[in-house]
Amino acid sequence: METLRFTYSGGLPVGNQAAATLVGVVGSGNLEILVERQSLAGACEVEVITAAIGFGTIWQSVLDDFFARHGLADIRISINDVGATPAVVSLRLDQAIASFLAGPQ
Amino acid sequence: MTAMRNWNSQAEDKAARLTRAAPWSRGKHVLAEDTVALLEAILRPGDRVCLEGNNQKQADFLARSLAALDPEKIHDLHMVQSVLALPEHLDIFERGIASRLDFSFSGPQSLRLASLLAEGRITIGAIHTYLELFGRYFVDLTPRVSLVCAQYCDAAGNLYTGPNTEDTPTIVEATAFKRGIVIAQVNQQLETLPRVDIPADWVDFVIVSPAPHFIEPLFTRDPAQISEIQVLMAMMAIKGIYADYEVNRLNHGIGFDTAAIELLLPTFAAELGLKGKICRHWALNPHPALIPAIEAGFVDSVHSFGSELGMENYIRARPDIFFTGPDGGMRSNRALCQAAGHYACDMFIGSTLQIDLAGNSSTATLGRIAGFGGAPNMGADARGRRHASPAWLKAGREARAGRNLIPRGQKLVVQMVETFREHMQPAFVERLDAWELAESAGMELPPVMIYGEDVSHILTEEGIANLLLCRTDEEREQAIRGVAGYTAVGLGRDRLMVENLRDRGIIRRPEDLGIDKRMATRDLLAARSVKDLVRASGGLYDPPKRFRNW
Amino acid sequence: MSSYYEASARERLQGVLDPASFEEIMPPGERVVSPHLRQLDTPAAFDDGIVVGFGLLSGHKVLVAAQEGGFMGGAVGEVHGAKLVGLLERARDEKPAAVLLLVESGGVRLHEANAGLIAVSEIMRAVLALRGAGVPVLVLDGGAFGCFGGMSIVAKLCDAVIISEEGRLGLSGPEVIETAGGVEEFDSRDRALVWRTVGGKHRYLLRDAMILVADRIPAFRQAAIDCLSLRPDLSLAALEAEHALLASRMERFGACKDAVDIWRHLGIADPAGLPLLEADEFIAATHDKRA
Amino acid sequence: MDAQSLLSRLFPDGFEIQADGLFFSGKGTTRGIEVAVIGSIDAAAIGIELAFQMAGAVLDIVRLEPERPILLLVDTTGQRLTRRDELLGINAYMAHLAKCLELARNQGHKIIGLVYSQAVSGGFLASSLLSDRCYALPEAEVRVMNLPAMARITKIPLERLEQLSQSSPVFAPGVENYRKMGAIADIWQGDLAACLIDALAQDSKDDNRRRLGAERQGRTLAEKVAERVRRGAR
Repeated sequence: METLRFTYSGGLPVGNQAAATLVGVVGSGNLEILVERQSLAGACEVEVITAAIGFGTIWQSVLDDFFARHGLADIRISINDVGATPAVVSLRLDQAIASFLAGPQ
Repeated sequence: MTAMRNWNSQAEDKAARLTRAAPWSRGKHVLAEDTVALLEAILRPGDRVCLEGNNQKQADFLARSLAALDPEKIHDLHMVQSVLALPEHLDIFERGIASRLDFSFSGPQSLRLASLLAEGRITIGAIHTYLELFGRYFVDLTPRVSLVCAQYCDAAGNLYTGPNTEDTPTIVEATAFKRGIVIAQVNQQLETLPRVDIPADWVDFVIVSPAPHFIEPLFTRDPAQISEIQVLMAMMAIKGIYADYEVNRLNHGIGFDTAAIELLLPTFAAELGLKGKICRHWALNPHPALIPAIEAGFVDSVHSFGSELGMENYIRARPDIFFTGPDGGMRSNRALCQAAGHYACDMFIGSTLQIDLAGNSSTATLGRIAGFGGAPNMGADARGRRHASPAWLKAGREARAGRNLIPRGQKLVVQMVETFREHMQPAFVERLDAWELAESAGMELPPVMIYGEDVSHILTEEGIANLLLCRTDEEREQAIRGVAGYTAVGLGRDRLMVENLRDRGIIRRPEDLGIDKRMATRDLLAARSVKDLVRASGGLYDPPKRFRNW
Repeated sequence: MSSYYEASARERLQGVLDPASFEEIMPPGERVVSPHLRQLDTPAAFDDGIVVGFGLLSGHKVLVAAQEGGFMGGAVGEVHGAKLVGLLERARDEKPAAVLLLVESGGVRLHEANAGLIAVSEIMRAVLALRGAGVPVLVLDGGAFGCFGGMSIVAKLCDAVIISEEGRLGLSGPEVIETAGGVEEFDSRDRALVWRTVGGKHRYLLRDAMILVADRIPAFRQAAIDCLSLRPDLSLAALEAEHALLASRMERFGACKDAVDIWRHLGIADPAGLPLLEADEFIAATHDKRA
Repeated sequence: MDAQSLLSRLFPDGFEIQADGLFFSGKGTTRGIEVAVIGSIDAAAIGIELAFQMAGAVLDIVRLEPERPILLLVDTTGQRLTRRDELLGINAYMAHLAKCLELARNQGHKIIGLVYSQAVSGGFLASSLLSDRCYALPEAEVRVMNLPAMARITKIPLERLEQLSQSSPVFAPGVENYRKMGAIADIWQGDLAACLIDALAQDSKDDNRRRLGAERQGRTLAEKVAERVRRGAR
């Protein structure tokens, strides 16, 4: 297993989100993503714990694109991954953000 | 003055062999327990033998019997067969009964084949596509003895192959009309056959095997395993290719990606108003996943290479769609369906393991010699085609636009892959593993499944690259990189050039096609489980038990 | 999407309970993950594969737990098990209208096998104690991984098992039996045989499941609502009745080799055709023929 | 230790046991206290019949011998692994046994379990683990699965499992591991009759295993998590 950390800045804060949202399942080829509102001085922090070692560069690119799409501030994203492909990761990230921005259910 | 040439030596040789076999037969009938003795009486060292085995139906009893021969008596056979599927197919090489092989596909035995080759216990003539190998049966690889497989025989020796006719007519025709010997294993002898697939006078011996022959349900794809990503890609295929080119005559590969397309026809495609406009005529095995589309009225006809277990009753109940005999059951034919797929289809779409920067694709991996099967026949432009259709003409126009060439059409050959396979194996590579395999196995060519020059589109979850519109090698490479996602090949793209290709419509993203990724859920599938397929068939489809959860 | 089989544990809870009524206890943000998995270099889940909390079912307060089969097959580890035990004890304190267990589990999680096994036995005792205190416990079983191992015993300790045809309820998984006894004993790849043996329809016919429903979340919800009126009965008389039922089961069906033989014994006209029936047709064909 | 010599040591005042195949039941007396005994021998695989027999014995005791303590002496290699057991609902038979024991407990019968030989997985779960307090002899074997099989299934290297089992009681076989985790209340040595008397004297109605596991540092999270869920704010 490997733990990867990424920090992004320059995003915009959003109101009315849920306090936290969880999407996905920690199963083979899949991952869970926890999105939480947190005061991070405008940053967006991502922590990835992954069973697949040696894909840090790919995670970086996937998350760069994700941040470029959504640009969120004061958000903490925590991921438990079991070898999901970048396509699945991107899809889940988008789902997680959509669900998070939809507000409390 | 030279001696008079004997112009009938093959018939005399056959007669001599039949005489030697006489003690083991009553007329054409041979008891199962006498099979080994019969084969030893008929075969001679060095004979060219065709053992029927393809990706579904297997002459498994005859394969076991052949592997049980005494290698002191029978050795150095030259096997010509389309598929190596059973362990016995290689046992005969390991035991020295056979030494030379010409074949087409070796899926399940690919690993062992590679190691036998490395040990020098097998000499491979060539690895073919199905049509090539069948062609050579009639030119320079005509079998002396063929061991084939049918469902029933009658007293006269007529054969009923049932829906899985597959290779049998081709093998028997090549053998029987060149004075070879045809031996058939059957599951059962009947008083009267439902229909005659192979006439008795083309068959020399029939043997009722101790157990029915094996059939693999190779084309059953459980809709439960189709992912959201595959749904997204299927939406892109339908909107970005099928609709754009009005694809009506086509073949689908075997994977979940294409199963997803089949299951989106009655839902997504129907909502786009495409019923009657796409996907009407198929060269395709009776895929259970096609049932909802057939029921929805999308499909006019399906001709098949082989059949599929559990589809028998459904096929019988839909004779307007399938090719069935007077008995009501299907007759398939691998050779004719391959020819149909090559010449009469406007599109082939299928998956692969690796694609390089020129669009060449390969399923070869190191240490495995898997062969080709039929995909290259489907997935190649038919240079001999002369009839027009809207899809073929449009593809030809795109490929020729702005160049001073005489008008002609082109087949659509679509490679549909996720950028990463499971375990994060990239589908896009700088160099195919096929090169290394060719070097290590001493092959003359890297085993390429579909050549880049034949590929018209590459479809991934990131988008569709239309290679027909690329004008330079560089454009082509960037178009491929532009849909290669986060693989090293994809990350190595020239971003500006890729954006330019996108502006020109050479690369199209889901949003360019008007597809909302959030709509790509399994809810779009017309069936989400095998049980749903049974429901869609009105209870006519009877899936093999391994696919059931009821 | 309303397939219970395909839904995740969280989706099932949302669909079974009254809209927007579910509140989670110890939500994922608390990150109470299994330390044992981490030690064995195995990915952990923020909820350890079980969601617990409370909500309303047709306006009645209920406590709920849902196992996530997608994470380690819903197997029970230390944290997972303790969340369920704590929930059952909370129910004993709070006396809700019922406790709903949305089970989906392969049994004990091997990475923490001892903790899991002990936790399952604590769950068993806690279920019995809770029922003793008068709170009904309802089991919903229709996930892709079925309900096996110790959780299958837990399920049978409860007031009712609501199962779909796709649901499975059995102690040892078919693969385990095949490994131990060979393919002749149990061919785990013969899925028709697997479902005949441990699937929802057979469990319903044997009365190991009280209600059979179609694979729709609303159907599970309605069945659970229907069960709210159940009152736990662990009296001597009730257990003597159960004892007699199990005795008669052994006597009547003990020599049967296959579920089809049992169904024939039950007087069902076309036993081999049962697996093909939809839930409503099946119930119509069998409701008066159950063991 | 075989069942016969075990019984002699537990019940110096005598015992009457009826055996039926791998199942046995009866009563023993020690220091004037009569104790009902239910058990199995020869590492029995617990199938539907054995579970049913044990349940029947419990119901008999409840009916005929009010408040007589029950001693479970179950030697089991686990649940019986057959298709027939699954077909007939072995889990329902085991659950029935559990319910009968709960009934006995509620009717004032103390239930003591003693693992004297083997206690494995589902067999353990359906028997001794259902007692008020479970004890073990030091030489007994308790496990879910041996480490080589565990390594095969989890695909974790055997060496890693062996290494970790030196410091963690959480997955490896062993009586001591189960004691640390609170499931085995104590290990009986020496005068077994005295151990039994002592166990019978204790108040044992509540499940204390979680607390024991925490005290003994073998299972530290379960207590915290369960309490948190039980009492945590809504």
